[in-house]
Amino acid sequence: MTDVTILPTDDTLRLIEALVFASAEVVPMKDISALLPEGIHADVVVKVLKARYAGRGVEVVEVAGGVAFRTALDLAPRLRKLIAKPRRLTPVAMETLSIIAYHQPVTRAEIEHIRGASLSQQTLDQLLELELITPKGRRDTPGRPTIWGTTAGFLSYFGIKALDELPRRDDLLIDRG
Amino acid sequence: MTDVTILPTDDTLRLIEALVFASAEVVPMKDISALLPEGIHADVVVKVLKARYAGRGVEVVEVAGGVAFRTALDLAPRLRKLIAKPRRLTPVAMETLSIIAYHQPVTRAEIEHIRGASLSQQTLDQLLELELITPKGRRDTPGRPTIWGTTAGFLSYFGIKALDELPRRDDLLIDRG
Amino acid sequence: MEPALDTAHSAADTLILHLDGFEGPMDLLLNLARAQKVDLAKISILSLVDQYLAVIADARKYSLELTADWLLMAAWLTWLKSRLLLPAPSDELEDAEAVAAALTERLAELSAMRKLSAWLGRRPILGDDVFARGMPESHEEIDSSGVVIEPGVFIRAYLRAMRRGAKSTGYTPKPLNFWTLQAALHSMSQRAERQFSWTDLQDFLPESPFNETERRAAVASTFLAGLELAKSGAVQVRQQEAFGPILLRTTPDGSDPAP
Repeated sequence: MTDVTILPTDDTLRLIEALVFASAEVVPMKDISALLPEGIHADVVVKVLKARYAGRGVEVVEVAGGVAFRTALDLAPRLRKLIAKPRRLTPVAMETLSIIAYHQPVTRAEIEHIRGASLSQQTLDQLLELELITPKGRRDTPGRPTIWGTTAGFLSYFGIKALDELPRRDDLLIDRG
Repeated sequence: MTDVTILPTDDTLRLIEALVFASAEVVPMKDISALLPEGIHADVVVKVLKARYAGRGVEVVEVAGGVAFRTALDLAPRLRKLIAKPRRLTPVAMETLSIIAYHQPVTRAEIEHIRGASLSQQTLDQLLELELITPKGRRDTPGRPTIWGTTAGFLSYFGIKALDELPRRDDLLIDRG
Repeated sequence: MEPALDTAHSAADTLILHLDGFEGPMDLLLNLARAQKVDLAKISILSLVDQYLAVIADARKYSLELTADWLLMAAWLTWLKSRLLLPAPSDELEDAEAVAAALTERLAELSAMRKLSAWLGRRPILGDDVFARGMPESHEEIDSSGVVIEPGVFIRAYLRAMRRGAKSTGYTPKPLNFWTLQAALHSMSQRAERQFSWTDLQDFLPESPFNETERRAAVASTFLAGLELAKSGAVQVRQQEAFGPILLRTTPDGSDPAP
């Protein structure tokens, strides 16, 4: 944040509101900055917009390194029935995705070693189709296996700002029954 | 409108707001009605929502068959992002253009002679349409053929200020002495 | 799958195990370890091995078909158990302990990933818990009015055209000595400015040395030049008999001669 916070004008707010609202995808902060007058900071504008939509049916969320409008979480049970778009992952896919998120870049063999089970084509296809993972090149080891990593879509899918928002490793290793 | 207007609760408004936002299509009034508690009319809900978004960057609009969100009309031009996807000329068009550039003013027959191949009207039309060439009058010979030259647009696409900035012909045609 | 396998293990609680409900040997091991209800780092590898082997033995009793990885793990755990129990040279025991530690670590890792998976599952999932704009509006406009002219492509196109042109006309080092229509027009227009009376077409031919082909071409272009000037009203053309000499003169009253 800056020392002096200059509040955006209503005109600026409307413009950014329209920009973010128009998109189904996350709007990168730099795209917002590009439309702002000199001296106005994108994070201030986002803060004001967030406050304005707090408690409404649609909200401003900061996700995947940018900003997006999303429906309020508490409306989920009712909206789910109205907007049929089942894209929930299977437990196996969730586990595989977790391993990729944590160990990226990671090879298929490494994923299989951690899970102690082979990776099915179906699981790989599901993760690829939802654009949650992507190949990140090949590892310089014999056989040059493909290495996998998560995408910006992964962050957006789970409403995460950045990878460092994932729980810390120590917290995951603590065993409480 | 009805005689007695019962105002929707905030919860109802939020649900309809989220539904219209998330729906991939215009939401029909009857779909809204189906979600409303007894006694609440869809048009009242839409009216309240419209008022809530009036003057904002996005607006609630009634379109054929229902309700949708739309960017405020005055903002659309400011959000417009031109993505330049310049076309490429066909090899024939490029040859023709280069001959016109170097030999202008030049007739179609002369272009054909230089190229050693006939020139289709289509190619000339394409160059004309892209405003790369323009007629520069007619030659005082039988048939009074049109003579062609390049335009300012050509210079700008080529990235030069004047024709004498074209690569020198002599430097290109070394074997002609 | 068919027969579920129930097995009571050594702990007080009865753990109902359905083998086909497990993802694989590691999954079963993790569940068995969790059932020990202690920190994963402190589990007893030996009792874990015993439990695993008991499950496998049961499965065989019920003649459940087991895939290779289940049996491989069983064989490996049997080996590990023997190394951990039997008096052995100290370095071999150390090896076994290292292997046991590695297994514990693998179980801890899998457990951590399960927890991350559960954490992710509690997030508001896009398209299921929260929804994005259903009808996004694109403010992008494709502008394809422009054209790319890369100098390199432009030059290559020119050279290609010139090469083809040179080939099709046949390259001759000596310039062709043709009396062109333009030249004929130019020469005749100049003379017309000074006026002339009936003059034979032949007199308008240039004096340069011509071969027969060139001479006939010159006659043709001079004749065409005459016709062109006649059309514009600058000269008049007359031929008194078929194949007779063609005569020209400037138009007497001098209607404006075309340039």
